[in-house]
Amino acid sequence: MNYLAAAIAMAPEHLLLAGIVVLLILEIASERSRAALPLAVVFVSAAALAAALLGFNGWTGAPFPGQFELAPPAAFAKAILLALAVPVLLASKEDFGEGVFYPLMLSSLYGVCLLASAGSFLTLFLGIELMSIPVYVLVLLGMRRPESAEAALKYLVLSGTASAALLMGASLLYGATGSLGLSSFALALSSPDLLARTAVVLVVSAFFLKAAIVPFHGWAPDAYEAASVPTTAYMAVLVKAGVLVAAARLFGSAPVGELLVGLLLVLPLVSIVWGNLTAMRQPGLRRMIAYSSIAHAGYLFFALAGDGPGRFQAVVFYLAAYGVMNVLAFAALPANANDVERDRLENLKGLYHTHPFAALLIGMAMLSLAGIPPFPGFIAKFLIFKNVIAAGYTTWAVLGLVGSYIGIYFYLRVIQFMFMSPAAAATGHAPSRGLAMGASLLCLAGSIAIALLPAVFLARF
Amino acid sequence: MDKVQVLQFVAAALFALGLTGVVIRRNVLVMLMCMELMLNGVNLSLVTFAHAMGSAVGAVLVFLIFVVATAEIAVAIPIVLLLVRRKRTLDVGSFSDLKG
Amino acid sequence: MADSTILSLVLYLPVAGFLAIAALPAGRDALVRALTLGAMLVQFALSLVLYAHFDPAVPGLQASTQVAWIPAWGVTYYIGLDGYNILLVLLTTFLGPLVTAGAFSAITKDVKLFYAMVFLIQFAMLGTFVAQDLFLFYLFWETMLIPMFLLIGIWGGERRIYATIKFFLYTAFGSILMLAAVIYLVYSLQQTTGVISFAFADLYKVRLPLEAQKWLLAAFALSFAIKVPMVPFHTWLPDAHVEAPTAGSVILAGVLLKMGTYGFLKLGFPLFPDATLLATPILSTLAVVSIVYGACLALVQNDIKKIIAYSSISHLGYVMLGLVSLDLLGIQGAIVQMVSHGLVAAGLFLMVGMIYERCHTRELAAYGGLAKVLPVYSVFFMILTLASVGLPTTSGFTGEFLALLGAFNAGWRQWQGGSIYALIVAGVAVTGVVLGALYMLRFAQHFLFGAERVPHGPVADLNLREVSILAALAAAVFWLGLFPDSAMKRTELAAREYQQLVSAPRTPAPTRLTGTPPLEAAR
Amino acid sequence: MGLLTLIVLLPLLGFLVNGLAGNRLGKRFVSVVGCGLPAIAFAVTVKCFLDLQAGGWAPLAETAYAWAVVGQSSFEIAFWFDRLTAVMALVVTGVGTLIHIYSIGYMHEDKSYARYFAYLNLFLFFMLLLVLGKSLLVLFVGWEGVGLASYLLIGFWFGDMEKAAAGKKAFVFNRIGDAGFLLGMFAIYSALGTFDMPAINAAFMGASTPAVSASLVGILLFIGATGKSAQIPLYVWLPDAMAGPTPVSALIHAATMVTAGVYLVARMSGIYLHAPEASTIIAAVGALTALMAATIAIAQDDIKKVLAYSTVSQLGFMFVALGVGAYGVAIFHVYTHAFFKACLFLGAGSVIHAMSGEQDIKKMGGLGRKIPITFVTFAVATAAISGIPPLAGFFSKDEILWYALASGRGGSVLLFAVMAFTALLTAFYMFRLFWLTFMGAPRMAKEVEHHVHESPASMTGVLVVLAVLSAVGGFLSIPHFLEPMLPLPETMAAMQPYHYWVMGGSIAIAATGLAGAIWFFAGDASRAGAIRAGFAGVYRVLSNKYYIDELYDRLFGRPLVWISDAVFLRLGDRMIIDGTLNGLASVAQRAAGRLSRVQTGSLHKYAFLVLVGMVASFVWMWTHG
Repeated sequence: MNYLAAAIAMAPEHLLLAGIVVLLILEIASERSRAALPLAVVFVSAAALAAALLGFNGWTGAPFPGQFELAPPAAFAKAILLALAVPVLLASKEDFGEGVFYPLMLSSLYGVCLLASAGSFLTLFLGIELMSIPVYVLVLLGMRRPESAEAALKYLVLSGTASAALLMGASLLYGATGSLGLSSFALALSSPDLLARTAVVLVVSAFFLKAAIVPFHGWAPDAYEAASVPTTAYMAVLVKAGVLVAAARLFGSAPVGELLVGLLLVLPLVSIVWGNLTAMRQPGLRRMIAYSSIAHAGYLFFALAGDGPGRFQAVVFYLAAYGVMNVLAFAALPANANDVERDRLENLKGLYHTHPFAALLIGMAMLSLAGIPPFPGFIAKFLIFKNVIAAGYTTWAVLGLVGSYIGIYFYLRVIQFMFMSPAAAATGHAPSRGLAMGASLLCLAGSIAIALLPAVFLARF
Repeated sequence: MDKVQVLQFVAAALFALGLTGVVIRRNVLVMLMCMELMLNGVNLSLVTFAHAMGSAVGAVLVFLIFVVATAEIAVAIPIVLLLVRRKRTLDVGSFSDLKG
Repeated sequence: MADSTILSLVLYLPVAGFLAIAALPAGRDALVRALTLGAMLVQFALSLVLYAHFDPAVPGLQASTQVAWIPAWGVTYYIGLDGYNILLVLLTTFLGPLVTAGAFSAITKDVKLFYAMVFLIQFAMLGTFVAQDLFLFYLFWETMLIPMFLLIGIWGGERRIYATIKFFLYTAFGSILMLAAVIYLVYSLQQTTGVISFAFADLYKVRLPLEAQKWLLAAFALSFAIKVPMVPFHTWLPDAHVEAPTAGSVILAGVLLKMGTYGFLKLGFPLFPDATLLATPILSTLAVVSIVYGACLALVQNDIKKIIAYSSISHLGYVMLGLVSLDLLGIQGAIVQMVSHGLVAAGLFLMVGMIYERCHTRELAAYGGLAKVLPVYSVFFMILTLASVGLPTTSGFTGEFLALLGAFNAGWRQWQGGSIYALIVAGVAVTGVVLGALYMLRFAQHFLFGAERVPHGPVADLNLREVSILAALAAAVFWLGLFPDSAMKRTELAAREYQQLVSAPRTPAPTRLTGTPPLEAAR
Repeated sequence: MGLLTLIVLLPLLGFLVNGLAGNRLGKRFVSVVGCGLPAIAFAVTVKCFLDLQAGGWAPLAETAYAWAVVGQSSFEIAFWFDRLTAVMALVVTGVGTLIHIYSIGYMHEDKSYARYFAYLNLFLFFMLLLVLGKSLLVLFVGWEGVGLASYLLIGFWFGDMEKAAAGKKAFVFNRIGDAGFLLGMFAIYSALGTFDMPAINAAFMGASTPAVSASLVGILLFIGATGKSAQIPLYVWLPDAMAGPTPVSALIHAATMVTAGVYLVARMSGIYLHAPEASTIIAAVGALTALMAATIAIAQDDIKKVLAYSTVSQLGFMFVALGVGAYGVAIFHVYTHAFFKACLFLGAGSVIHAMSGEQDIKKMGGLGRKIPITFVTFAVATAAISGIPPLAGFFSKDEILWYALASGRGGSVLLFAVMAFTALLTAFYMFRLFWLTFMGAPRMAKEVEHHVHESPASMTGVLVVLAVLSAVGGFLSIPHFLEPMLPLPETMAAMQPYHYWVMGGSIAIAATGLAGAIWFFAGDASRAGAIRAGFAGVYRVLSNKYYIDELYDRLFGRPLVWISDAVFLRLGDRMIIDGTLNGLASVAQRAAGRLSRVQTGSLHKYAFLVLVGMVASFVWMWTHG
């Protein structure tokens, strides 16, 4: 095999790996080093840059044939996801005081990258686990609340179950088709063979579990709530992204029959409605976002119902638009010594008067998540439902849109708190800080770019 | 009904058993074991197929699974320890501060 | 300077203003006000130039700009002026300065944010009017909600939260279904003609099978009918108006409500002619119901803002009546009535705001004999009242008269054709003339006449700022009442095109779509 | 700018000047502008009349500008001056000017002097628009405009809610009529595609019958006329309209505006000549109104109310004439009525002036010696309206009676009988009024009596002029003058012999009424009192105007409010629509609560959900296909 090719193709992964190593060395070398954060940022951005370059150069190939493939779309997907990780890191200064977080996050990112170019169930499984396991630890090490251990356990057990189901499915596919390549799944989609169908169900439900689709969503709200803010942001954006990118790769451009569309869309539709409804009553921002992300996972699976070629594009574009606004919201959220107080929506009341800039940014994020024009969230949603309708599933699209309508209310509620309510009494919110603001501005720039020039992004996939 | 099918049934049974265990058992440790049980079911089915088809890929995946499973447990145990120290019990039912 | 450049200037001036005042440090309220007013005046001047340059003899777009935006989806950035929107653009830019100046004394809290929102909504409204691409239109159409949501929610009255969320959810629901319809429409276009495009001009070409047209028209019509609003989709309006700050009500009544009727005129009906012709009886019935229902409700309100709110429902009923009549007179009347209502309702809301600043109540019963105390105020109030009643020489007459005449003409033709229903509908609509006089004069009588009752009196009469605002409005009202021709010249070709698009059959495309018709897709 | 346009614009100019700057300019200037411009307008009208004559009575026409052009149809603001217009315009500007002059004295103390004259000029502007308009559209603009002016002037003293309400009532009832008018216009337009009145008349006179039934259009237009000219069922606003200043009552609610309906029908005679049904209805309504109003007038004690009902009654006479096709005669009565009724109202104004505001004739009496000029002029006018020859009223009324009997277009004995009886009543109540006001012993309070004084020259002068006109006006035979364009109906041969009987009869009727009134009221009041006691029930009904206002309120007013409030607002808006929406919202809220309770927080519950999900998926997969 061609080492050079491997070296080039996996440059982003390599950079992340290097970062992990360096950070670990640093960790061993000094107790509390200030260099961890900047280093992490540097390496991640470098990795993102490398991925982007690969994409622009149209680098295509499979250094490890059948296991690890790379094509411009995948490269750009990596670039976007890694780029999304940068503001998360920037916003994590307070919460990730100790350097130990950063290697974990980087290795998780490594998993994400692996998923983006996985060619077989081996790499897929490796990627998913590599992505998830560090996150259990991140959740656990949130440590700002007593419940984080409980949250980590729930996440671990259910996610472990998901892995098991995925593997079982993989094994059955292996039995049915004789290969562990992702293409075997695409074949199984259209095969009447019982074994294959069972495998499909197992794999799909595994992905549902990882992406927190109702009724597999139990872990998400608890884990999101108990984790520290940057971890929540990371889970909501990048973990979900990894899972969905993997799913997109898995489905490839295989035709999805009427029957499978049923399987593929019923539960997502349920979780759109469920998530949007449940979010209305949440007292805490992170828990609300958790339910909103359950709904968004629903939309993302709708993307898979679209016609083959557009799927990957739709998924990545949606992830970019949704992720950038989600991170924006978390980055703009004012810091607070007391994590519970920071989380409470009540404490956002009158935020416009105390933190006008943060309020405006969060407001935009909410509108974008609600899918209101002209924010990127709308364009992404438009793309997905356009594909669904183009594929001929008009009714499903209408139902999905109506479901998304239910969601508008609770996003508006946040805005109402921030702008229309008198300021809440002593919330202990710290004044907005440079780094986090920088992070949110980064996201803002990104979202403006997406909103104004979607074509530029779309052309890449 | 040849050997492969029998083994597959056993594998499926193990998997199902594990899943049921995760659902019904309230003891954290048992839960974790059941997770492992599911994975072992997977392993069994993989090796069976690998053997039947004479391809090594399945076996490779099995090794991968061992590694990952270990890593998972390595993370799980400290979590459980923490919980037990806080709650003085292994009953998952009592680990339910987060809800709603 | 090319007209297209001027149009872009007019459209983006608010954005520039928005950024400018956003950049200003907090607490420079006076500067913010001055800057906003200046920008608005410049914008109005520029749009006057556009109005003057607009050539009535040229069909189709003028001063247009088209740039490829999202080629993959066939979305282009496409704006331009035509007979459909020229008057509404002028109306919007005309009301801009008045709204701004009108809020000088009323808004003292978060002034910066307030004028930022005014700029934003001005931008969104203009964009909606000048957009010639369905995607762009929808973008602006929805964007409009956000500033209005904040305007009502931040500077509104006691029940502002309820009102503003009701407003947002009400309108958003329509838009959601419209979005689905938009996508379906564009894809049908692609499947029948092979070209994928959101440009209105291209969408006019496609003729869908009746079944599809019905669904799509229903979706579009719901969204527009909520905006108009037509009974029974109107209950957001009274709440929104009552709770909104004066500026909010003025923008709402002055321009926002026209979005619905404009949508019908430019999209709803021309895109789905067969379904429209099928639905005409329903639509005209709803229009007349709106006229009568709104008038009756206005008759029993004691909140002066509610009276005007319900009168709006009634007046826009005439617009719908004129539009569905498909009679040239009716269409022209409808267009004029849109503008007229924009002026009159905006003026009345401004005047309510002025009195509210002085007396701090909207209870009609609390007032009386203002004519003695505030003579100047009363004169303007009388003028606007009479315009609202549709008295000749005011803009209200031009609109109502032509719209009713058109509706009657259409009804007459159908009667010759054997069906008397439309004629009866038109006949019933005429009762609106009586009811209109009833509720507006009741209003004026309790307000201006009788024994003097001035809450928190004694109060000063209008100051120069207020007088100049109202004088401008009055001038516009009489201009459109006495010399409507210069305006109607410019809309005539558009009215003809609309009439022709809806009534004349087009080259029928393959009636069976390769795509799945709605509601049969998934089983 | 042509002369006709000038006529119209002069009063408008006055309105603008007085309205915008009046208060600063001072009363003298206001009066100069307010009276001067109408006077000039009168002069210009005379000039136009002379031109008309010089031009061999060929109608003058001129177009001011095109109001709106839509497709083929162009709506122009155009004016038209023919014999009929000439009569109306001369009356309007002439009598109008006189009343303006009278107002100088009458309104002298009023604070809103300028506003008054502004309104008055505004009224003239619209009235001239109405009579000079060439197309129905222009006519309608004037039609609505005079309604506005009368609304403003009735409510001139708006401090008093009663008066403001009267103004509103007038406007609304006019609007009801206007709705009919509009429908009529629309029908004409839909059928003929034009509003041009000469063209419309021509179309109906022409060989080919238009696509619209003349009677339908006729009736619709007549509905408009009943509103403006206070006929059954829409007459109720006119008596209340007396809330306005007396000169206004004289100008608008007696001499000019209320005759607009008559003018409309005469102007549209082309239609009515081919609308026998409509004509019959007009005659019937006219006769009924005349009779009803006359009976009410007997039992009224407010001097202006009596005159108001007499106006309604006289308008009835005019409509009878229209109904039997004697359009010229109707216009003749418009013309004479303008003189004597204006004179009566202004006289009443002078009386009220003298009585320092008192209007109840019960509290008057014996004024004759104290205010001689008013007394004499009022006497002349009373005689004129009662139809005492050779005064103006006699000629016009006599012709109406004659055609009511003999016209080939629906004249009948019954009609004649009713009108004759009404004429009798007219004479009776007018002399009752006259006697109770000027004759007998004074019944007013001492200090009031002390103040009684004759009005200033500006008022009495006008009275004299009008008295003279109502005396000699009748010798100018308008019907004859109008015959070329409004030919009189041919009379039934059978009736020819009775022509002079009718004339004699009408004289006798007038005399009887006069005698009856004197017999009742000249002697001691006991005689009248006895009669009143005798017919107490009848008297109550009459003095309460047949309870028509109460009836309308019960029939229309209250139900409308009830439906709007109870049905539309409470049931429709609040309960059904908002109820549903709020219901949905609360359902969503409750659902949200339920769903979040699923999130119990215990891991094995979550795991169970996972199991459920998987099993469900399996079932789906295996059952389908």
